[in-house]
Amino acid sequence: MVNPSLLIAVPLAFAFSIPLFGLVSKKIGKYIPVVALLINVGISFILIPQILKKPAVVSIGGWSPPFCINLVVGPLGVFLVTLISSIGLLVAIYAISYIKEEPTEKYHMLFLLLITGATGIVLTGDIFNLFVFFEILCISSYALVAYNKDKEGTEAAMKYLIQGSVGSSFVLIGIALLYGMFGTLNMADIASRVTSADPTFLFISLAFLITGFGIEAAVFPLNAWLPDAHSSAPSSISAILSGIAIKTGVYGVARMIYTIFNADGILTFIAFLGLLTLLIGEMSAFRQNDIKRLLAYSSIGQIGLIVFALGIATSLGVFAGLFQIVSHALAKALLFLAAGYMIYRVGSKSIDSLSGLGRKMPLTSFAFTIGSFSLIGLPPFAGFISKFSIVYAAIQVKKPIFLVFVVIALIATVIEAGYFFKVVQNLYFKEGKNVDNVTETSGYIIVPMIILVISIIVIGIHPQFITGLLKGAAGELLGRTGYIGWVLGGS
Amino acid sequence: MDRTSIKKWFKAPDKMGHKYSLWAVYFCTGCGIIEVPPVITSRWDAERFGVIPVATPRQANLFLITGYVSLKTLKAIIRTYELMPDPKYTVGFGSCPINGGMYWDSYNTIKHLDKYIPVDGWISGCMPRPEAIFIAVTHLWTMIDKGMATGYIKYREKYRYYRQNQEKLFGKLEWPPLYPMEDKNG
Amino acid sequence: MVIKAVWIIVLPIIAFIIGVFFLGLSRKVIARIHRRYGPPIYQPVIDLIKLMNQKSISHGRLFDMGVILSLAGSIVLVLFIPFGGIAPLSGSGDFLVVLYLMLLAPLGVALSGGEGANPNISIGISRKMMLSLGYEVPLLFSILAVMTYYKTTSLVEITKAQQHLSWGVIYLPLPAIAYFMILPAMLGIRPFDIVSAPQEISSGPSVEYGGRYLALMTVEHAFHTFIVLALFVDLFLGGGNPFTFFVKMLVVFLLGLFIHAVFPRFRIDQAIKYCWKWPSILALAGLVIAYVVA
Amino acid sequence: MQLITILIVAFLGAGIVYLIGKISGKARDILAVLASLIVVILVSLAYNQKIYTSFYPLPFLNLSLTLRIDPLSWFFAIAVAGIGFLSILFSLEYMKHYQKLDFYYSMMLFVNAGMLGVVLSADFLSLYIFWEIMSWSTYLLISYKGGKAVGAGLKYIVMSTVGSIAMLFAIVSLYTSYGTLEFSSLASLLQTASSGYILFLLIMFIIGFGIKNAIWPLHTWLPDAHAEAVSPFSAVLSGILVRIGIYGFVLVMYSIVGLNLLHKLGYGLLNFNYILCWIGAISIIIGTFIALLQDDDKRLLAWHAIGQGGYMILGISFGTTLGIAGGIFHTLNHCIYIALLFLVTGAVEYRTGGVRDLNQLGGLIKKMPVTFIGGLIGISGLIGIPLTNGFVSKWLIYKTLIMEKHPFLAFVALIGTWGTILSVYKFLHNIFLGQLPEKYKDVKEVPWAMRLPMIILTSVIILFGILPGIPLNVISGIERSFGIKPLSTIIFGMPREIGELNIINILAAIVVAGVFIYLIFSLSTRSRRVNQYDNYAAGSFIPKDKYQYSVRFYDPVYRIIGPYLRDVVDDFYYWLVEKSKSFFQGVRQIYTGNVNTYALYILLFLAFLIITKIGWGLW
Amino acid sequence: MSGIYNWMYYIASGGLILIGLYIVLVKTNLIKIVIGLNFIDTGINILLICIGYVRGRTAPIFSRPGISPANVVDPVPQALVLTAIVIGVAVLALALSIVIKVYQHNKTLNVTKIKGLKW
Repeated sequence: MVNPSLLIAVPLAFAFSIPLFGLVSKKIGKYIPVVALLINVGISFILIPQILKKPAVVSIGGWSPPFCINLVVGPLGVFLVTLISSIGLLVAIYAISYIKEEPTEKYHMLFLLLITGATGIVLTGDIFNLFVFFEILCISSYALVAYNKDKEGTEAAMKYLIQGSVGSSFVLIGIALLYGMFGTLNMADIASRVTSADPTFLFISLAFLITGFGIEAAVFPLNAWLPDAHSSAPSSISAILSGIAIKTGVYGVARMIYTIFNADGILTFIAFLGLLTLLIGEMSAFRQNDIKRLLAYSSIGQIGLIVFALGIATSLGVFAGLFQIVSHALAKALLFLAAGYMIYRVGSKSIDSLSGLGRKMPLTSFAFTIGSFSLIGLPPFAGFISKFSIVYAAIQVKKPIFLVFVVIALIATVIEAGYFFKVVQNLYFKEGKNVDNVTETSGYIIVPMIILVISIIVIGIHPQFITGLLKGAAGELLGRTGYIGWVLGGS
Repeated sequence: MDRTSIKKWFKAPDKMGHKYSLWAVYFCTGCGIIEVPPVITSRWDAERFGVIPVATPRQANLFLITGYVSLKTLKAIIRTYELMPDPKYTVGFGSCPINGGMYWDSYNTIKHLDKYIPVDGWISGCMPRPEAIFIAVTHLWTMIDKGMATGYIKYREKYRYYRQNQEKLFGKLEWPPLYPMEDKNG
Repeated sequence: MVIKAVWIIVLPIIAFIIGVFFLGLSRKVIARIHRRYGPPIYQPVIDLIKLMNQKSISHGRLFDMGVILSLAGSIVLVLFIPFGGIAPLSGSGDFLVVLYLMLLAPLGVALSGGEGANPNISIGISRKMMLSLGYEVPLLFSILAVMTYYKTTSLVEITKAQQHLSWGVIYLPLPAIAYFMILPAMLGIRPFDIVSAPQEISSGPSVEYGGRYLALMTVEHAFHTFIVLALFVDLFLGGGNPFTFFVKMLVVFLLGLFIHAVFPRFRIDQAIKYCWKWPSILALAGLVIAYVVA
Repeated sequence: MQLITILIVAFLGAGIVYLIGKISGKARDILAVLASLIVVILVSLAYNQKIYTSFYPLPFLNLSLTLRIDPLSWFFAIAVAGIGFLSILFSLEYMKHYQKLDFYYSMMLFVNAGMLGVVLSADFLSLYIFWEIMSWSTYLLISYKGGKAVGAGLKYIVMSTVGSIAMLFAIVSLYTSYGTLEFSSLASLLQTASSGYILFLLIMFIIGFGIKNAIWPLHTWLPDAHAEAVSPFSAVLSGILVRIGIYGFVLVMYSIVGLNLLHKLGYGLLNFNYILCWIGAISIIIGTFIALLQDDDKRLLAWHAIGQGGYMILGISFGTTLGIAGGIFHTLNHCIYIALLFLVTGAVEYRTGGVRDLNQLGGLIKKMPVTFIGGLIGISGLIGIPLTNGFVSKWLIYKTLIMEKHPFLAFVALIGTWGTILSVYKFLHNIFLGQLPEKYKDVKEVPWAMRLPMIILTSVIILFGILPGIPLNVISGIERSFGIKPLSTIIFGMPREIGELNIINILAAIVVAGVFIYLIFSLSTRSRRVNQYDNYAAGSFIPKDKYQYSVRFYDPVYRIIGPYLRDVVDDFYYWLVEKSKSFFQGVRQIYTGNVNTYALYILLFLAFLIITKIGWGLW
Repeated sequence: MSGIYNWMYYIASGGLILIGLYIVLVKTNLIKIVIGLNFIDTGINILLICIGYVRGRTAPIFSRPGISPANVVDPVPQALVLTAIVIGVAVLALALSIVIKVYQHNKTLNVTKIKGLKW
């Protein structure tokens, strides 16, 4: 069995080796993330079948939990790691020729650090360690948002940083409160003793944690950084932020609520929050004329849908939410990658200026179309399965309030359909104004997009590829006793 | 009135039909038309002779040229005459179509209508009384019976002559010739 | 079977005779109302013979075919409408078929006139269409009232139900009145002769017709008169044997003619408004009553 | 296996055509025609078979996708395949001057495949999947021409999305309640359901199918979409794609819910069927009378598509033998004649350089006789002139309405027909009759590839008009499969017990009368052939290009009823969209751009959580 | 008295956090906001420390004689604080560098005027 800690160690090690390789040759740097993530993808794919059979708990330093920092590689962890490293790999390939602004090795280093952070978040079993990885993710993403050093980027990074710092401070306060109550930092340990604590204090700690992770997860009132950061970052980073970073926030929220606190009472509120996020995201996206900002708001909406599905809290609901994570990660990464290169070729972010690109950049436009169709939830793409499952899960709980919720969610889908279809029409059916000497992309740009398109279609047509894994992951989130059992042994 | 004679009907139904069903195109060329309304309404009732006014030349076979013919009207007259189905009969009404009448020296009226279209009969006077129209109709019956009302045949055969006269007056006409221009009888 | 075959041949001839008779009669009657002497009653026959012998013009194949279709439609229609209880083809189609077959005649004229390529024709046909839209509203109401009342769509059945003086007009007076009010419009006589309106649009659809075309159109008009009157008699006046049937038709026709003789012409929008107002209200009331009663 | 083959051929055809198109245009054309032809053959081979296959399991939902063929699905499948084939054939020449043909042909085949999937699927999930595939490929095809078509496509897809979410909602609720989505098992399971639930299901499905079928008040996408799509696709769109909605209605109402349950819904005049009838009736009135006001030929036909949809609803919603037969038969007939009419407008566009304005055309009969005959027969079918197919189906519908004692509905249906006559005559007159403008002097008849589909459709209209027994036989099979008393048919009309209709006698009478009149006609004096300029113009020679009456053809009627004929629903939707847009604009003001505010949001959220906990103990 | 004495560090840390939050919420100068963030950080660090601190006990260095597990303070929070300080410094450095860039682009540090990205 491969040691899962390699998943964190490899990108970390490669990240810091980039400047060293830079001494040898300037050109090597951009290939390093690809190599690192290839290794990661390989490891995670090897791990999947093993983990599904038996979850692994890796203790650092040889002590047994709860007395050490440990990695818990359950189905959820391995699923998210696979997702993170796959999306990361594709974006890394894309970035090989997309990132031109010097100093590129810093970009690649930060990028790998971001991946490290994300991987660490989903794998760690220690709550403070979670915070540390969270900070790694956040700091590298602040820096990456400002990577282009232009007016918008720095402004967005500044705002992102302020909100993010407040958020991580809240996380830390929550952790401090937890530690004060239980005297341990191991999540399984906390979870096993959570009933012994004063519920009010417990809830205050949960509130701080939800708020803190909620900022990264971009739940409604906490998501003001997202449109700015996503729209101003380099497109590869937007793809990563949208595809991975906010998912880790969602993971944090879910882990806190389901596993640690077992806070059933708040789930309906969380679902409502998700719904609100969905609505506000889609409404705000509707009037956008900036393609990346539109995609960013759409991300908010989709995150709302994920949170909504997780809030349903049945095994099917969580399954649907996780499926939505996959389909959204694939589709949104694809959309940002495609849009990024279109913007690069055209030189403008406004939707109107993308008119007529269907003729000039057929593959990119096609990729964009598939991505948006999948997001809207049209068969036979991946988004359809997740949307169907979410609706099914929401109706299946047979609570009247969820019926109302699902109707509103479906209406939000119509709004989403409205603006995405408009963009697709813009690409294909409108006369372009100054797109005469625009040419199709090639090489490293097009490969990840093609892979994403194929995987969207394949998952849409044959969802069984991932349903097993997702079922296991959903089981892990809902079955907290199982989780405690893996980590602490016995019980 | 041999309208009820069955024998004649069997012998020459077409001739009888043309005789007793004279439909006049309701075309007002000049002052003479003022005599037509009394003719077709209750006072004189032309319908008892089978004469009724129709609105379009396509349905008519009797053409009353009522009064002076100015150049502009002549053009319309020619056009209308050419639209009428064969057999068709023309009657000049009043002295103006015959010789110009009181407009004999006008620069803008024609003096001899029969130079431009064939005319089967004339009613003289200025104005002729409505009764004169009935006399004309009965005369026309006789002429049709005897095969003398052949204006439409003449127009076909001497089309070149008529057309030349028309074009002398108007220059080139807008419409193509109705019949072939070569003269059959030289 | 043989009798039926004989009737199939004889009935159109009867209809033709009656129709042409009505045409001549109308000219004579109107003349007498105008205090004129009027033409002989067989004047339409003379006109027909003349028209057949005129060398008319044709605008094309459709110009010919439309006229033929129009007349053929009318002749076929005669076979579906019981004349004194005789309707040789009534087993092949009911009242709904009759309603639709009534479209063939105007359609033929419209097609043929369309190829005539004259705006007067187009205006005439457009008026015809609008007028028929106008009078169809009360007509359909009253027809539906009859069908609802007698619970059948078969004309023969409707006529049969009215034997022994239990005429439709007694049970359904309002639809009958409404039908009579729009009768002039259906016959195309004043005050509804907007379609042909010789003074305005040079007799409308027939502006390019001369000779044999006009002859066929005249015959068609004769048939049409017959059909409209026969329908009225069948629906409201209880049919009867051929003779009484003819008498009833004559009475209805004369009543219509009196209106024709003294009235001026409506403008088209006035005509539509008229049709949609009083006859429609009456017929609708009749329909409601029939719906409730039946 | 056979059904899977059909779908595989259909979908693969679409894909391969696109790829081949990159290599050679000619091969692509041939392949497209071939693929659609193979589908036609495969579908027709499935005649009178009963197949039920499960082709794709979805274990994580405990579902499997299934296909079936029964009389209903075969009936619609053959219509889909046939119309698809003919319009692709028509496209060969028509589309020559367009760009992006690979995309076009591929999408045409894709739409066809989607429709086939819809009609062949045996469970709601696969129906929904194919339905959505059909919807988005339609959207791409509607927008294909660019320009105004973009707006039309957007309108279509947004409304269609609304419809599909309604449908999705119903499907998922069905699945939640019964754990299966197969039609056959649902049909038996639903018999015990409460009528409130059935009503909810039906309303949801009616929204879903009704938007596609463009019943009032869900019709507003249709005129734009039909008018702006390319003509061969308009034929598919209006002919069959829209009518898949009718398939859905019939399926849900009779195949699944069943007649017994339907009659239990509502009391007296507030009966479900009766309300549906009135919706159909309003569609008829709105559709046919707004068509009067149109000056764009395709828009005119589009409004008729709405109106004729009303007839179908009127027919099927009664649930009597005659009514269902009439409704389904009218669906088929409509699909044939409206496809023909759209092809005709396509042919006219092709030769006149894309002119759709009825006021600029005229007199084309002299130049395009075949197209004219197509148009003539097409509008005859649309009106329902005897001897064309539309007559028989309309006859059935009227007969039902009168026999079921609904004279008011019958009145609406009949007056709708008269409105139809007005507008379609305008269509025919303004395109083909009247004076030929000088600029079209050199117009020629369309090439054979375009003539052939029109000829085929024309002859089918006549064939079904004279021998309605052929399709009615299939339809009575459909009724048998619903468990309704099947319609007894004879080949050329109706048996005596249903009503008096014998087309062959009418035909014989008309032919005999026509021949007789023709003899008389040719015995009388021959006429002289003249050209269009030899015409009565009150004595003057007619002015060229100015002697045509077409603008505001029915002006007096416009003046009377025009003010009432506004598409109020469309206005309402636009108002709604405008209001929502400004609302959305307001909503996104919360992202003020000021980082203090954002921090405040965060703090407020935290405070909200804590205060609700401590204050009310909410969680 | 001793109650307040016991809670003094908590109050101090809470006060620091609240002051920091106040700054972040109200102040418009970017540098001040960054300082406010640091206040929060510091406050949290103090909070962590006082959670682990037990009055009267000594540091857990077992190599020194006379130290038993019963009378040492919890060492974990101190380790945590060290990490947190490192993170705080990193964030501070990044924040300041970004602030410099923002100033270069906008020529102002007033956040109410830096609203290039909104809606």
